Amino acid sequence: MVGRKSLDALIRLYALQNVLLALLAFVLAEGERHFVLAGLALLLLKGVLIPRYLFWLLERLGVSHEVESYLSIPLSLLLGGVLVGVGFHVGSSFVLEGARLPEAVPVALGLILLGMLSMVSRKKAITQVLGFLALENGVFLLALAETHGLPLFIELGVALDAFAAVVLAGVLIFRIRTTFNHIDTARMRDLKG
Amino acid sequence: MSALLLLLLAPLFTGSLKWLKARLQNRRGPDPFYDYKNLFKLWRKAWIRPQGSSPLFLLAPVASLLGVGLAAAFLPVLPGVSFAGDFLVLVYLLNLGRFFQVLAALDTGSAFGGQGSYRESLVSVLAEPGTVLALGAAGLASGSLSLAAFTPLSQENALVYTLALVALSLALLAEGARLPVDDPTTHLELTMIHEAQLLDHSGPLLALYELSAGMKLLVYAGLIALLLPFGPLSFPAVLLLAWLALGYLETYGVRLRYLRLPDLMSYNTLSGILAVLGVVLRFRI
Amino acid sequence: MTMLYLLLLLPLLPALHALREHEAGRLASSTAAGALLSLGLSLLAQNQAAGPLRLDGVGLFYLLLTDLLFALVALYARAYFQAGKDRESWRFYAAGNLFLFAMHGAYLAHNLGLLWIFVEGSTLASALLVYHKGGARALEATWKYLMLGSVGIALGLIGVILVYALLGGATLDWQEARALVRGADPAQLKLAFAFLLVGFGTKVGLFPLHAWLPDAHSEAPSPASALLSGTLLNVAFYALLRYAALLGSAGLFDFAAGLLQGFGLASLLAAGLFLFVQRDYKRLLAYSSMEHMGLAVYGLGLGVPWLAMLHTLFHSLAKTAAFLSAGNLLLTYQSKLIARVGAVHQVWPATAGLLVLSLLTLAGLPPFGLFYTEFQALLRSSPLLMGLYLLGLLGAFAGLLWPLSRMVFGEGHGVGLGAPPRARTLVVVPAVLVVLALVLGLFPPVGVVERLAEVLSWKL
Amino acid sequence: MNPLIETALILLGLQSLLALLRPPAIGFLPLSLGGSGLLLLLAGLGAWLTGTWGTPLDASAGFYVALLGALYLGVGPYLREYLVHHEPHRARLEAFLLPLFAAAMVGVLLSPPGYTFLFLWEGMALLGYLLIALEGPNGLVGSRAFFLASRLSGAGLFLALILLVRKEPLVGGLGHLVWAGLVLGFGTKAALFPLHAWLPKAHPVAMSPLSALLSGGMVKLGLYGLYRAQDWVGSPPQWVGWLLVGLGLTGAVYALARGLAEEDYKGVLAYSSVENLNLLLAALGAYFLLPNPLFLLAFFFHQAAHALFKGLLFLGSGTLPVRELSRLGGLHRLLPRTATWSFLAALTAAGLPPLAGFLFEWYLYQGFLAAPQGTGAHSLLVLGVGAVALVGALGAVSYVRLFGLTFLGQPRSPQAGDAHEMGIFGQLGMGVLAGLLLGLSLFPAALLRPLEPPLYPVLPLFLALVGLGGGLVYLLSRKPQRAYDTWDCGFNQPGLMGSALTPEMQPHALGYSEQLLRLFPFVELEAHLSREGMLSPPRVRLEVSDWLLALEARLARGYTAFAHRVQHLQSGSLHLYLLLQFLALLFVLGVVWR
Repeated sequence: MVGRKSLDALIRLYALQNVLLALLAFVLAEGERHFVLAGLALLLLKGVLIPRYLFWLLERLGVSHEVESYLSIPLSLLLGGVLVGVGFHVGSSFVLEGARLPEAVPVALGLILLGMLSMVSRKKAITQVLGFLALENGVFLLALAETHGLPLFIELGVALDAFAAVVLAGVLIFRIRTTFNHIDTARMRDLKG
Repeated sequence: MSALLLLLLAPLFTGSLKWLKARLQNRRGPDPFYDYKNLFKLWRKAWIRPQGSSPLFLLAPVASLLGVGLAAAFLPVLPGVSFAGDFLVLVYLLNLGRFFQVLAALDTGSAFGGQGSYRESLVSVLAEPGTVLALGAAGLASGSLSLAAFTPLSQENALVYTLALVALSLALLAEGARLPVDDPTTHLELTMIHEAQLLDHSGPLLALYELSAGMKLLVYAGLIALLLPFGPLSFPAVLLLAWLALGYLETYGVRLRYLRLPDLMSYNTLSGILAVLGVVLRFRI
Repeated sequence: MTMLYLLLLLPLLPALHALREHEAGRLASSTAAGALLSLGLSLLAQNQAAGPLRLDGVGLFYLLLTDLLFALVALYARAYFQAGKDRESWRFYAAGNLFLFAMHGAYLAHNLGLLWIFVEGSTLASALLVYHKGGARALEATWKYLMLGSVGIALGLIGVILVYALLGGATLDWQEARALVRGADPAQLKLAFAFLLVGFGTKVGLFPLHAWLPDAHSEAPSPASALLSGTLLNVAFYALLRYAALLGSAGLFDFAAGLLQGFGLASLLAAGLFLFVQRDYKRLLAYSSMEHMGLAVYGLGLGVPWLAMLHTLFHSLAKTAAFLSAGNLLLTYQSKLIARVGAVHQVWPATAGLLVLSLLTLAGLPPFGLFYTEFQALLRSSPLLMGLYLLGLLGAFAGLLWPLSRMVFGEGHGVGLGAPPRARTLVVVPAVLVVLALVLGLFPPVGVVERLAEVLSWKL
Repeated sequence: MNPLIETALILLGLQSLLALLRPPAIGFLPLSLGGSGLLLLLAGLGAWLTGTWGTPLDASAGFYVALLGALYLGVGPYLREYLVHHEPHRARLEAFLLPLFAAAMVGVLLSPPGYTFLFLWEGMALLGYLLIALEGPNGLVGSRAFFLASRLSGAGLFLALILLVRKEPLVGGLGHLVWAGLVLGFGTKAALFPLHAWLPKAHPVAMSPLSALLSGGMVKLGLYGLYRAQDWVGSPPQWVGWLLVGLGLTGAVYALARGLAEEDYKGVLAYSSVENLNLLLAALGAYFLLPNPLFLLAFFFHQAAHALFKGLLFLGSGTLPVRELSRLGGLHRLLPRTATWSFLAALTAAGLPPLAGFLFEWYLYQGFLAAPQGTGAHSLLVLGVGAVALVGALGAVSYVRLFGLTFLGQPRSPQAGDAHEMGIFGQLGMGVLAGLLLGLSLFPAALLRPLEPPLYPVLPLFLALVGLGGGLVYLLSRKPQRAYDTWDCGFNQPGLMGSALTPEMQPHALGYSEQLLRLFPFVELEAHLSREGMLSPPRVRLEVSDWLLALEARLARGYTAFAHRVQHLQSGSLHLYLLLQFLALLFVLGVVWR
């Protein structure tokens, strides 16, 4: 995820991630209804709707599909590796008593850290959104791993919020494109002091 | 009592000083009693009020004389008023006189008056701390802050008193407007300090100024006399000494450059400080 | 009870109204009416519970404050947009009511998860408020706000999840959680609190998480800035209050206290520096918000929730008044630069008076309320913290003073911008707030707030 | 509480309310402000003289109430006439704020240490700031300096008083901390060197009646606090005394020298206030070290005297057409009454007998001269004598310069030829203060009775001076006299063009003190020669460079630079912000795992 140069690939990767997460939810569900529902919502919302929205957005924006970053690909791969390592290293202290799937906790942490890394280092607005979504997924995975899943209405609320945030971000990106003629957030530095 | 004595003596001192200087310079010079006549003559004349001047123009010579005169009243040359801290009142009464004089010098709007005014101000700032410190040290050494109770010079307080005497002597030169601080005989306005302030005063007003200047000199002499060990003879002795010394100094000495004044007067302040420290830290010879 | 649901959904009505009706006057009326109605309703609904909703003392306190400020700002906004010839004020009312809905939700929610959802919702709604009509700068501010806010709140979610897991997945109800949390592993509860503090702290505007705050406040239209500062910051602070109490119940308050005091003082000290070199008066006010939220968090760190609540109350009143006065300045001078504003006391005396009074309130001077709360906070601090606190206050004061003097009493060079708008509302609304701040400052409602804050008490 | 004081406070409150009417009711000011002043004077004097407020320390509050009362009594009528010349909008605000300010000052004196005290203390600062700020652009720097210093003072007091209010035992360093807070808090207000910098910025720009209240009254509250704190905390540690004596004497000399480099009439007065306050602080510090009643006498007596003469001088300054000394001159002709009042005040300020200013120095000298009776290092206090003497001499010069350049000589600018005397109310206000000052000078025992003062024969000296002086003046004025031009080296011959003297030939404000200032290394005058054209005469411009102000400016620049550096955190880069957020998280996690 941190190593790819193409935005399309990133979005596809993100969709795949969500499908996997949904599958995990189904596996863990053990027939509990709300897990199944949550998984379905996830699959629908994040696995299908959001990626499609992003592709649509990318197309309409008419900007290059290239990922721009403060870091070179090797460096960012290296940093990503380090962060995943850190995630695994400290993961144990995150594993709570009675965690459902302790093995997934470090993975979740790694995902969160990678999400943050891409938000800090990627320049294009849309890549930052992707970073945020990865982070969000990490949080979701953490929830799956640590608990029996959040209560359903909370889960749905969270998903709704995330979706609304992405839609809003999309609208904003579109406006950014028309206003600035680019979507490079590193160049939006008028407000300072 | 002392005030009257000094009032009577002052013209004699200044007048005879002029005579002495003339003699030293191989001139015949005026009569030693000339200043009495001169004052009398001036007093009878009319006086000029410069245009636009304020009431201070008239008040200043009066206040100047009164300040010095009342200060002299506190001098225990002859028995008079005495209380703890009287030497401070004495010094500040002298200041009172000067305050008016310096102010009146600004009154006429003359260039020289102003010059004299700030020059005199500088002199006062330079001389005053030394004077007060010296007198304070003497008071401390005597165990009393009343002039009448000052003990005379002795083995015990010799160092402190010597320092105090140095300070007071320098103060006498400065405050009395004598060489090397000021030249009382100059006729060039640009070099004047004391005289520049009197340029516009004439007749009786000038007489008052002259009289008070002479008295001021004697007041300092009286202060010096307090520290000397000759009993009632101290004051005459100091007068004689001062008379001779001034005559000599003003004949063979030259006036110090005005801007070098602080250098000279720093000895005054330093002696004062050392004198006080000498009492506190019990300096002995 | 249906009343709580009614209260929750009430703001959606004017929001829908705003989508259909674009006339500012009617919108202002319906919005203000909605807010005032909720104000009354919430007084009736105290201590009621329904599902995940419950209105306890703390919630009521903030709900009342929010509704009151919202109603007043709605009235002001009408005159403001009219004077600014802004025909799209409906956007403000629509987003504003949506925002109010989220706020209602947050204050009514008794479920920590629900609380999180509504706080996140308030971020999204307020992003719309900031964006308003767009433009490069507003866009930039909105984007930054959205990104930082979302990441922050996502970190907060991690905290919520950890808390939930620590409770054994049994409940997220705050009251029940406080009873259960005693059994939780302290080390892991601390971990959860770390995420919660950074997450909600971002929205409170604590240093160094504050970066979005001045951008958003300065670029939003002034009534929206007033809402952000006066109400939005409170909602995140409210969440911190709840979690601090939760930690208190677990006997870990000392740990939380250290962090809260540290972040509070850091915000105070940093804000002082930012204020000192600020050239834009709206950003100035924003940094002042950062300062005061820092002080409130510090007050919470002292273990005195009522004091922190009182502080936020006075801050909200004064800051709202200040932002509204700043709106008047913007209408008159057409510039946000301090250097462009001058001689306000001659150009528009009423606004000058409001500006002076509200800024002096914010500077913590008597007879206004913040003087009282700052005194109380100092009374409870150790000498070292007292010193830092006073240093911070001085720094912040020094930062506020020059702009205030400069704008109100300084020279008004080349500001021939014609007469300022003369709509009464522009002055009356902030005046009401200032008077309220004054009265409450003279007679601080300590007893009432203390009683309302009782639910938070963990020292039994 | 005393019913007289209550009535006075009610009067002040009513006046504030009345001022809000349209048009503002400033006509009542003599009655309300002046009347409250009278009540306060009576009540305060009663308490001070009879000690009815309990312990001697307690009665000191009465002294200060009376001091404020005396000022209000003079300022009340004066203000009424002064405000008529302001535009109604501004006059209303001033008439509203000033009585509140006056009431706050009294309130401070009536409050025990604690919340109310701080409330009123900071409230006083706020009102003072607003009153100065109403001066508009000219008052910007001054009002800011005033308010900043007031808040600094408030911070010190917060620290001290809160530690006191907590009623914890002041063990360990806490007692020292309390005193540090008190010295910072009250010292700043009382212009303790080097915390005095605000005063010469603020007092000159305030309107004259306000300057009178600030310099005469408000700053005294700092002295009150330091004195009264003994009552609250117990006797201070040694270092407080040494600090006050050391800084006080240094500050007094500094302020006088600096005042000589000041061109602004009110600026000179402000520096003179700094001088007097520092000398008072030195007296108090010396009292802390050696509880000699002479220091206490000096301390109390001079506060009263300073309040009156400085109040009078500031009121007088309200009549001047311009404030720069280098543009004034000869005003005794246009403003004879103001000149008279100011002359009386200047004589007092110069510390000349038999007026009140001298008695202060008299006590102070004797107190310092008594120091060798103390032990060890205390006996070194005797060196204070030298400092006081220097201050005395410089003070006299400073007032000669001030009065002489303003009221005597020839006008130095056209504006100085166009001044108008105050009317009946203005004269009444100044007259009241002058009368009180004269009374205080001649009957010091009436005020100092509770302290059983030693005195020099004040009244006989006065009578001798007035009697003999009057006689001499009478004789002289009966002598023949004629008016003539001032001596100009004989250039004024018949047929020539008249007097060769021009106003420019008089000493310039800075030229007057230029040579004196050479004695003091911390104030420098730099002369800049400039010539407009080849043929025009060169003009000399003197620039004052002040070491302390330069240091202050450098500190301010350093702080600004630091703030700018911190501002880089808000660089506009979203990525940096996100990184900061991440680092903050790591930091908190670090705290958790520590």
